[in-house]
Amino acid sequence: MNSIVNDFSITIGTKNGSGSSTANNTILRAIFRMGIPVSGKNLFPSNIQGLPTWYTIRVNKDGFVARKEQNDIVIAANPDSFARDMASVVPGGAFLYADDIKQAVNRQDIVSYPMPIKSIVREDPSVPADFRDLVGNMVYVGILAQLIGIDLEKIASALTFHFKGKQKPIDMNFNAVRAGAQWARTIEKKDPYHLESMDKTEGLIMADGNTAAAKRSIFGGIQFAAWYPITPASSLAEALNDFLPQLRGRADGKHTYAVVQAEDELAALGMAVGAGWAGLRAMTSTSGPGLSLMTEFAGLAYYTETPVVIWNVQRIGPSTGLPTRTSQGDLTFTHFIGHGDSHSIILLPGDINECYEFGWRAFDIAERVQTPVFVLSDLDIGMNQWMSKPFPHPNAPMDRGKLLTEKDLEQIKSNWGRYLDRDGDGIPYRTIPGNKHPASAYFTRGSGHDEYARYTEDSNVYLKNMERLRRKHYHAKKYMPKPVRHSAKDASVGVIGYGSTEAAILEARHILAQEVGIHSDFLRIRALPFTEDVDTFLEQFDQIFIIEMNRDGQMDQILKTEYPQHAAKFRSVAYQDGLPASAKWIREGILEKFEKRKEDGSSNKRRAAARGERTSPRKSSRAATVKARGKSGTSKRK
Amino acid sequence: MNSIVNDFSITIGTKNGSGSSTANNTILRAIFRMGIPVSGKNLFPSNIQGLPTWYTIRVNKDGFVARKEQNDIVIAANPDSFARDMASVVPGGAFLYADDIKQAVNRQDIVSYPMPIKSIVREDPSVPADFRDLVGNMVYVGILAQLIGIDLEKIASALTFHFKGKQKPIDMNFNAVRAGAQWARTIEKKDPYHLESMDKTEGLIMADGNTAAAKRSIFGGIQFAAWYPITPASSLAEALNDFLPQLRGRADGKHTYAVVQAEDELAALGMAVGAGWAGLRAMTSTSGPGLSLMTEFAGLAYYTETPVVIWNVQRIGPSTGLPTRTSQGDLTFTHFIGHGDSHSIILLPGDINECYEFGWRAFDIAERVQTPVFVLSDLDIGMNQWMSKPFPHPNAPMDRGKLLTEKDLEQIKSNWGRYLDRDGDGIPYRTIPGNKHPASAYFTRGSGHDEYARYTEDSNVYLKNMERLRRKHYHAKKYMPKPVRHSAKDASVGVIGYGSTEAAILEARHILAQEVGIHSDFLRIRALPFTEDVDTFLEQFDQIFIIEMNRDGQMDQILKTEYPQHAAKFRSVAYQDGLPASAKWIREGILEKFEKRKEDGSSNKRRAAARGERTSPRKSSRAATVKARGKSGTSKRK
Amino acid sequence: MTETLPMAGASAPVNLAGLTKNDYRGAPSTLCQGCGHNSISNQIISALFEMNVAPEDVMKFSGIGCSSKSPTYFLNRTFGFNSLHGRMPSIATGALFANAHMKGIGVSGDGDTASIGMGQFKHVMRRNANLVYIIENNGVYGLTKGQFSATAEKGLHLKKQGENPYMPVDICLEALVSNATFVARSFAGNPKQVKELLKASLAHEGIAVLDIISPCVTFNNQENAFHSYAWGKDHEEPLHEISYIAPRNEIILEREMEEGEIREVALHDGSFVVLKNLEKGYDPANRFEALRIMEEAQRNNWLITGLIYVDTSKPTLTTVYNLVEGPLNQLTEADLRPAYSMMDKVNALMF
Amino acid sequence: MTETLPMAGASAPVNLAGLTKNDYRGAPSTLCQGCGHNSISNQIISALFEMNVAPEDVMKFSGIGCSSKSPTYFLNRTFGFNSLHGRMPSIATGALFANAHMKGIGVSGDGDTASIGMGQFKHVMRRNANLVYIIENNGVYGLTKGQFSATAEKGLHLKKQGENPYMPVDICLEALVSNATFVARSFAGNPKQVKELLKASLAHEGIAVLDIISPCVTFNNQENAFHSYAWGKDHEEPLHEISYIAPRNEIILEREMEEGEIREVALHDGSFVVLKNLEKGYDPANRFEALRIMEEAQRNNWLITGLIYVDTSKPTLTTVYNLVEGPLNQLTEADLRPAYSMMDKVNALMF
Ligand SMILES: Cc1ncc(C[n+]2csc(CCOP(=O)(O)OP(=O)(O)O)c2C)c(N)n1
Ligand SMILES: Cc1ncc(C[n+]2csc(CCOP(=O)(O)OP(=O)(O)O)c2C)c(N)n1
Ligand code: SF4
Ligand code: SF4
Ligand SMILES: [Mg+2]
Ligand SMILES: [Mg+2]
Repeated sequence: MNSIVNDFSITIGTKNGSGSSTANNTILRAIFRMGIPVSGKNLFPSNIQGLPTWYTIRVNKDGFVARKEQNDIVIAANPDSFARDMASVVPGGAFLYADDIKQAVNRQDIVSYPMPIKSIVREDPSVPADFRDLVGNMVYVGILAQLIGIDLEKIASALTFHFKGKQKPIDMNFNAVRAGAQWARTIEKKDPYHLESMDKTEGLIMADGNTAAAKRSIFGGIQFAAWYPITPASSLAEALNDFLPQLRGRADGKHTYAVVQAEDELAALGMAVGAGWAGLRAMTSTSGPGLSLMTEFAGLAYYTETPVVIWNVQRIGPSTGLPTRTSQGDLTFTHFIGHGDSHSIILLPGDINECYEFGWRAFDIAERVQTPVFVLSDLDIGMNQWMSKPFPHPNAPMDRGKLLTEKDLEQIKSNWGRYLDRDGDGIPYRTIPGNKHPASAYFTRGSGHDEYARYTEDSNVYLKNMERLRRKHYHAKKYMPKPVRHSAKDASVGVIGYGSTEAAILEARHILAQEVGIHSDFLRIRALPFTEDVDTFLEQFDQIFIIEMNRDGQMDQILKTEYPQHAAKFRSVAYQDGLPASAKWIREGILEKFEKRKEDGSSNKRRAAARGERTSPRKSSRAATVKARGKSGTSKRK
Repeated sequence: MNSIVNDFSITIGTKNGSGSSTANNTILRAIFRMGIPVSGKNLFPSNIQGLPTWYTIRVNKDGFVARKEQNDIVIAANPDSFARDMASVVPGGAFLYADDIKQAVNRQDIVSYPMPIKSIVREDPSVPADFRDLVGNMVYVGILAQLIGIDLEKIASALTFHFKGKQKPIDMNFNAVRAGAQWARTIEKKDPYHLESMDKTEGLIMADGNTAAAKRSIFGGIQFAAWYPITPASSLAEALNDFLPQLRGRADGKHTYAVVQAEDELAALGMAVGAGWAGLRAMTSTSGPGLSLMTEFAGLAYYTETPVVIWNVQRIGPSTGLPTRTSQGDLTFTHFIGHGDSHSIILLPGDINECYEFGWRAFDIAERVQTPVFVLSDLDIGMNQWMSKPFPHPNAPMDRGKLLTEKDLEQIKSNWGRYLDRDGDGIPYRTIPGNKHPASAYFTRGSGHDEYARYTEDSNVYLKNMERLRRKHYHAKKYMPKPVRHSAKDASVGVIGYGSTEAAILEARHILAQEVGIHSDFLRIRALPFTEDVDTFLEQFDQIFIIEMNRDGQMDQILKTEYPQHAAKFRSVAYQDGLPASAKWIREGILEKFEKRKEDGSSNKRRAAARGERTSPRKSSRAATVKARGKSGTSKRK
Repeated sequence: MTETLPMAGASAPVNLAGLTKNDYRGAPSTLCQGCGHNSISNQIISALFEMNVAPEDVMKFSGIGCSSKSPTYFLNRTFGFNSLHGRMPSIATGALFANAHMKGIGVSGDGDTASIGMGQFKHVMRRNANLVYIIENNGVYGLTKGQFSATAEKGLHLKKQGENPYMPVDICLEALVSNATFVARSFAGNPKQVKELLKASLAHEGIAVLDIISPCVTFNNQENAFHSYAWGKDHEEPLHEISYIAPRNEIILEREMEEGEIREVALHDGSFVVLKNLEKGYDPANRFEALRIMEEAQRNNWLITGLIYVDTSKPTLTTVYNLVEGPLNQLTEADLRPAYSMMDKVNALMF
Repeated sequence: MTETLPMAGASAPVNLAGLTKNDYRGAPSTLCQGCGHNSISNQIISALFEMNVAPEDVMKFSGIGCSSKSPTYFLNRTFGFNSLHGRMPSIATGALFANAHMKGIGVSGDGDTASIGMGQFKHVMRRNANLVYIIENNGVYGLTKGQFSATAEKGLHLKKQGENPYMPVDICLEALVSNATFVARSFAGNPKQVKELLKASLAHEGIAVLDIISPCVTFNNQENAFHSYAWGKDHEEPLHEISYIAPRNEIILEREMEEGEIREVALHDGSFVVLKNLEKGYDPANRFEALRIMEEAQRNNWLITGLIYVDTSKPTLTTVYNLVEGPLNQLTEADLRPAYSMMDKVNALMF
């Protein structure tokens, strides 16, 4: 039997509400403390208690920690998903199951370990009867630890962190871990999976994106948040409630901020817009359905040029969809949100460090550009545990943008109007309530207004103002975070991605290079409007694969509208089933659309395609593709 | 002095709330009855009383009745807009003004006629003092009639129509007209404008789009409408209230329909979705801000596959914008409405006849495809008077789509599920409440569901269902109204447009052909998803101008995402200032982007552009265009 | 629906509609064990069974929340629509126009109704749609894990949320001032009263509001599970994930409440609600009396239970709209499309 | 603001804030001549002038409607936000956090508040934001040309709309049951009472609801202009465009109403409202009494005017949030960004 070291996945099937998350987190953290790159993802139902739930851990020595579609080791603690869990083990994999589940184990191609969890727990008299199920989860932690070699000391340190040093729960849980390990020593190991300590996580931390975003918002000087509960965004606002007192506590016990739970999302954004208008650094956080409800206010903020930050932790739509599954499906909607012409500033964090970073930058951009800034995170980043470098302190002072005090206004007042473009960049100057200068007040409205914020229905004034908004959006580019580029030697194709898919894309590129010799440069876009690096990248390749987790290829759609001259080169690789991105579908998607060509013949074809000539075989095949899209699309994959 | 016959514009400036619309409509109708092609457009403020308002009439013997930007004849009855009105007269034009406005007439290049309206009215003792202002409006009708030759008999017939034959108001108004005409006989005519009867309006009717839509909805079998007041959509629902009793009255006095004024737009669409789900032909009507509020429900209807019709009579956004000005600015928003992947069916009526037609077709499509159908009309079509052929009776029976009765279900029940794709076209079969078959009931939800409408979070089921929805959208093409094509001999370029701009585009094409020899084929798109005629058209031309009334070139954006292979050929001509389309900006927009080229050199350039080569001058100039968009855009025009 | 129904025993009693109780059931519940919402579903099943209502003559509706999931758990043979958060009333209003002979049963939560749904809730009252509107009221958002809803009392303290700073919404009082024609309150732990009020509300024509206090065994508790048991004292920090739900039983009154009785009921977290049954002789037809006792109850922190107000004189929504006799959704082209000849009339109306 | 202010006469009286009345004015009104809303704007100007409030210490807010336009017509020197239809409360709530020392004045219409805005209206009551919330109540949608609003009485008949089939919303009763801390009603035609109530509401800390009946001279009338005059009888069909607005004067009470007095006031359309001033000795601190008289008034079709309820004991929203002394929107980076050293604390919180 080959030994497989530091390169496998573990999936644990339990019931939700059964307390397994402490156990699963403990496994994850212990492996992390062993210095091995690891990730953990919670695949949970939209329900409170009793339905199947899974936790999947990816261990990878090379740092590829995207979700793996195959399960190497499966722990089955839930009778309701037992059959399915067993079926999901790879041939040759390991299957650990609670032996009180009396269901047939009918696979010969895997290694099975029945675990006497119940009886082990019952042997410990210190565990109250009510808590046996809960503690039982720790037994499988111990068994797994023994089998694959998780350091028990690291488990102890994970528990100490989790229970914040309270000895009693630490002991009770650790006893169960030890008892499990103890038992496992009595059985024979027949699977190939082993862990060995490394030093690859040194100096890193682990956290989820929502908490990171909340913390960074606090460092970004947040003053006001209004929110309405919705999965997977709630924990962002709840983390604000948690950490604001700790990080912004004052000697006089007074608050420099307010977090308001609104009656719904319309009110949540309404309050945030009111606060942003009045000069507070204001935000709201929500997910898909909430964003749909914010549409009208988003348009108001755009047109009145009110700074406000809107976090959308994406879940899968349309409509209620799968509320506890991840997605990148709100991009085009956010881009075009609101009736009338508009275009949004969108930030696209790719990991928890960027959640942290954008938690700060978003306020600066919103105030600098005077417009709503949407941050599109997703459930995978927001709610799962990710490795990261420690969070740095902001490396620049707060940028409040063109905000006029009484004194500033006194200097320029002869030439000030709320919507007057003094600098040619489309961005006007603003004043805020409380400014006592007699010229400072103005009346904001979502209806037509002139440069001095006065009501008007004049066609030319309307037109000029809208053109200025376009100009402003164009100039906003310079405040956008630049894309991240991963280059390869001899890259022949380009790959574009964004958000939480980075890890999976990196892995897929690695595989494609090794397996079939496709070398690619990878550009991870971090914001709309696109910066010039995107232009440059697009010009450099003949085939550009645009990877995203949605059905319609939304980034591809937007790139086509912005870069029609490159449109013919784009290959959309879009796929979404609610689960975090894996290298598998990306690899397959790219292979499916990759065109190997001799330089000459192919460019002829491309020319014909661009010309739209009737006779060109390439062209008609492309037309056929477009037509067939409704039929086949990406559903073949996986 | 040259005589100008049947080819000029008349603009009347009054105060709103002063009752001038009866007078202005009377002019319009009388000219129409003289057999001369004519149109009338109301340019009114978002206000009830006292602000300047204009009515602009275009008379054109060749049938070009788009708004003309120049004013040939101006009638000034409002002191507040007097100066502006005077300034707007073309050199050589006629300026009629109420002589009680004591403001200087300082233009020598126009013909001025002071009108003694007040004194003429006072001379008629039968007019009650309170009504002198109102009746005064009829005096300018009479003066104008005399000056340009409107047949008084036709005026009488217009008044008879307007007052539905009630003699007293007819007489009082007609007396004023006659008195005006009488007076005008005493002055010398110095302007060139004349009307002469024709036979070009024979058999035509005049109406506004909202009324047409309401009537056709009635012939479409409407059973339920819920709405919330908003300009310019209110008159659609109000017309339903008006005409339903007349057209669907029953002997027993009972109603086969219900029209509910909801508490807001969320509730309006919610009720319509509920009704559509329960098997009624249901609709709502709104404008921009209301559509924004309907976002979440639109997504629900899409994902639950509920038939419902949503009329959006567009006004200018973003946000409250200019509530009484027209626009085509809601296209991309509607296309991408709702979080998550979705794509809407959109109908684009181009005139009142199509408002009428789509009033019926929209229900058929909604029920056939089981999805929300958006009809994007606009203020210009909806609220202004347009000439049209008489409305025909629907030429096909009502299509209720795949709707199962108890009997149908009995036959197929073993193989029925609410979301089961039995036919391969993605469109499932549905049952409705009241169906007593025990297998008929199902529980609709906006969350994940399987083919039998059961709750599920299964990734593959989710994926399959979303792919089916894409397939369904693709198959919906065959139920879409085909585009209308206007061909020209030797057309070298293509022009694409939609909605209310048709008249202006036809005129611009005519001018371009005559003036500079640019001959074009014109495709007016009437629906999304695009039908194959669009594919064909795009393949036929090298340069395609996409004309629309919005800032961002929204149809151009969508065409680029759908036809990336043709994207490099598109030239966006987008312009919007709230006023109905004119041939002027279309002509200028096309000329600005038109590239005259020798066939060979140019196609080389295009090839290079498509390839995105660094060296290509064409390419870099295009890139520069994209970048500069923020700066210049279309604002130069006009 | 291919959902398999629980097996009907051979000898199960059959009601006047020819159906057994099983014919009124739904899919198995996925709510927490002990959740009050489950008990309400059971009473809906019993009430309809006992009233011999054909399941096909009902439509069921809900918004979003644990409570709003429950229509899945009763009446499998009934069309239903699980709609959007806070928007059940509009969906129900529209759907009920399709067939004025069918009754609507809507289930909503306190967050669904009193927070996001306040507007639609108030307006469906004014319209008097023919709908039994049940609010499964637990003072929290269950499905999103325990935030305050608008009915949470001021000062309530919840882990992770802190103290509720706002005045609560009193759903019955709201219904009353919005001219609802039937207003009642009950407690999920009092199944007999729940059933009786359900029957009365089903018999009522027009909007019937049933505010049922239905404790959330999982989230509306001061401390989370870890705290209330053996090791609690040593472990004072909140756990950031409420991932373990200790098994709890539903709170059921041991003994029926008498008329006029006031009783304190302990909830899982150790806090109390004070229920007060309406007095004997209380006249639910008197709106003024209803306002008076609600005000009195608020001052005393009582939850009045029973039928608080009823007005049978007002026409239902569909009556007001004077619809044809048969169901609107059964009409055919002949009824719906004006005759050919009408075209001339239409064109004549035009200039 | 470069908007020119009406000229202040050389000898105009100056108040304690050192300002003349002109300093409180806004742009010229574009509402219909005789619209009640204009008279309310004037009273706002007077009340603030007489109370010596600095215009800079106020923020003004509105939704969408004729009423919501009116903040343009007063307080040019004050920041204001004309927001979205029905959403004034949320904008005001957020903005008022910026500076707890400033007072909010919100103007809304009955459609804006009681139709689309019902939810936000009710929830801002619960929160007790420091806002004078004025509803210019005319029972119709003025700006969209005369449809029923939610406060239109059942049975009201309007041209083009037919008969209103729904029960009206009573704004004061709604405010009361939502625990508003100041509830009053007046009539635009009674400027003195309007001004006195405005002053009281400005002095109140917390939410103050002022429901002011403000007749729409243009649309809330049975017949349109053509009908009521000379040729009316001969002309029975509705005109499809209400394009002519006959000049009308605002309805102004000739004489102040006495306490307890009941008076019928004819509106433009010939219909009547019945106003009833609160009795002498009425105690507005008694919530029960308030409910009682509102119920009585509803039964009698009276519109109670005066200060119906006030509670000065409840903290305002910003007080509850325990904000720092100075305005929040004047804080600087030093106050808002945790120190460098805090970073370690943050990272330490992570695993
Ligand atoms: C528009 C929207 N916002 C937020 C949510 C998230 N959400 C789901 S259920 C729920 C609250 C449910 O509370 P309640 O109605 O009291 O029902 P319970 O779960 O307590 O029975 C929320 C906020 C959503 N689904 N849709
Ligand atoms: C979302 C939205 N829906 C509809 C409208 C159209 N609208 C403008 S004002 C108004 C009603 C105003 O009525 P009310 O609040 O009573 O004010 P009034 O004009 O009577 O003073 C409506 C429906 C809008 N602006 N926004
Ligand atoms: S979380 Fe609360 S409301 Fe939801 S099912 Fe569990 S007990 Fe019921
Ligand atoms: S329409 Fe009515 S509410 Fe609007 S300004 Fe005129 S009178 Fe006032
Ligand atoms: Mg609840
Ligand atoms: Mg009103």
